[in-house]
Amino acid sequence: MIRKFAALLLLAGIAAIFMGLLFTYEPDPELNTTARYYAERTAADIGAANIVTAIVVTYRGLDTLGEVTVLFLSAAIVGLVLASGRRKKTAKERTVTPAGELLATGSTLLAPLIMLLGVYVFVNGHLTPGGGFQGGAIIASGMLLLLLTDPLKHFSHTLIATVESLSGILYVAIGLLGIFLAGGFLDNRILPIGTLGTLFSAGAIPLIYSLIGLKVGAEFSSILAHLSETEEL
Amino acid sequence: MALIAMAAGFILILIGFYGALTNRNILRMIVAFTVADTGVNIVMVTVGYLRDRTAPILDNAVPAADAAARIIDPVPQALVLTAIVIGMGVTALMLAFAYRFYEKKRTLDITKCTELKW
Amino acid sequence: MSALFIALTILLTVAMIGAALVAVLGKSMPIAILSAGLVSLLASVLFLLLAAPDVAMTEAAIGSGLTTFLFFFILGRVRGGEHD
Amino acid sequence: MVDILIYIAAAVTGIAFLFALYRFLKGPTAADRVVAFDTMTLVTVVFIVIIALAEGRGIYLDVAVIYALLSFLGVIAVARYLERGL
Repeated sequence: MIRKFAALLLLAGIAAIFMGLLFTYEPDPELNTTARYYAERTAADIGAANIVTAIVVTYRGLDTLGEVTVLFLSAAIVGLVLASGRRKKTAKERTVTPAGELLATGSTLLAPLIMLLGVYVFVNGHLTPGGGFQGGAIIASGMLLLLLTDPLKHFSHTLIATVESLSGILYVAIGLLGIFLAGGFLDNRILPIGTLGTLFSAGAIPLIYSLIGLKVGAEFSSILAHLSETEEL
Repeated sequence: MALIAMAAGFILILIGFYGALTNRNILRMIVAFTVADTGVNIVMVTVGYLRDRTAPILDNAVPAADAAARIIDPVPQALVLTAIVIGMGVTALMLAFAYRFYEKKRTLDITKCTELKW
Repeated sequence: MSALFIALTILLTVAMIGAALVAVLGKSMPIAILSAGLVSLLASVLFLLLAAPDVAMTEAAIGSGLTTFLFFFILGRVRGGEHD
Repeated sequence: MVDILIYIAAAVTGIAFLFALYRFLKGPTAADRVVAFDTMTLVTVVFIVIIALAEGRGIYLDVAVIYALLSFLGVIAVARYLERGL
């Protein structure tokens, strides 16, 4: 009881701070300086129609590299935590209810389409909403559908690790290429910018975002594969 | 509209904290944490919203010439984009630890974890 | 259209808070996980109302599918110890 | 004319959403809530299309496509859990 009371007291304090923030909040009437710079210069400098993509991939590209690294670390630690308890083969074989015919047939039909949609989303990241992170999550959702149909399915860890490290290395290599051929690390102008709104525009952004998409998809898939290989307790 | 959404975000954060503080079941704490996570993301997106403006994507509806007068602030969106992905990674990590905890203790009750008590 | 958006925001807000309360206070564990999925589902529409389609797409792809699945996976593994 | 149509569509969809929400919050069994969740995902896709129409940004429809294609995964996950297949 005292625990609940203390929690409520703490929450009352946080709620008071939030009330102060909420009632003194005044929306800006205009964009601030940074945002106006991005809004005015993106079309000419980067050539990407989606300004969020331009910020994520180019203006703040270094942050994205760090973010992908954090995601890689979390996937690796999930593998480490779950693998250190892996038993010997004496544990009894898991038995699961097999999937119904609807799910089995539907997933074989739908999983490739979902993965294709993921590829579409990250290739068109500079034109439409979406990009590497969304596309990677959609690819992992396709793997998830296969896993839902047959929870005992084994994905090849070698393939996942190869895709992941290859795309990571290529991502950094393209970033380094920017130092020599263009303005700096992860500059997208190593390829021609092209006309705004076409698929082959915005320099290296489609290439970089595709690599990010593959890397994120491989990381999520490795989390799913590690979790699916745990045993029932 | 932005104020309503911001209030919703703050209330979600409070509900999530309450759940994480009062529950003993470790899985329920993680669920409450994801609710609070969503609330934080909503508040951050709301800060970048400006009245009567539209999404920062240039097309026929928003030509590049008058973009600065028509679009909302894109920087918080880029921030939240990565925050959601990291949040999913953190949730997976917490779930892996919950699994290991159950494997060791055969319970999900966090108060049974007494190694550091003295 | 502004009145429509405000009405939609209020509707989503009420539904989100109700689902969050079920997620935190409800008795059954699967329902709590499903409610957390519902919160993130409705949050994604709210993101779209706040003119953030990129964020809405991320939340749609990650929040309702992958996270819910991870929770149910672990819950299925520890099913024996489900007494709370 | 188109505005009135959008308002009518939003009202009808909102009523459907309220019914599903009531069943989700009250629903006595887990199956009730799962079906209510599934209904709400469908209604949500309609909300997204209405927002895209009202704002006049056809680009928002991409989100609706992603949603329609992925939102059923959560329902399948809980269904497989309930039949002990996960």
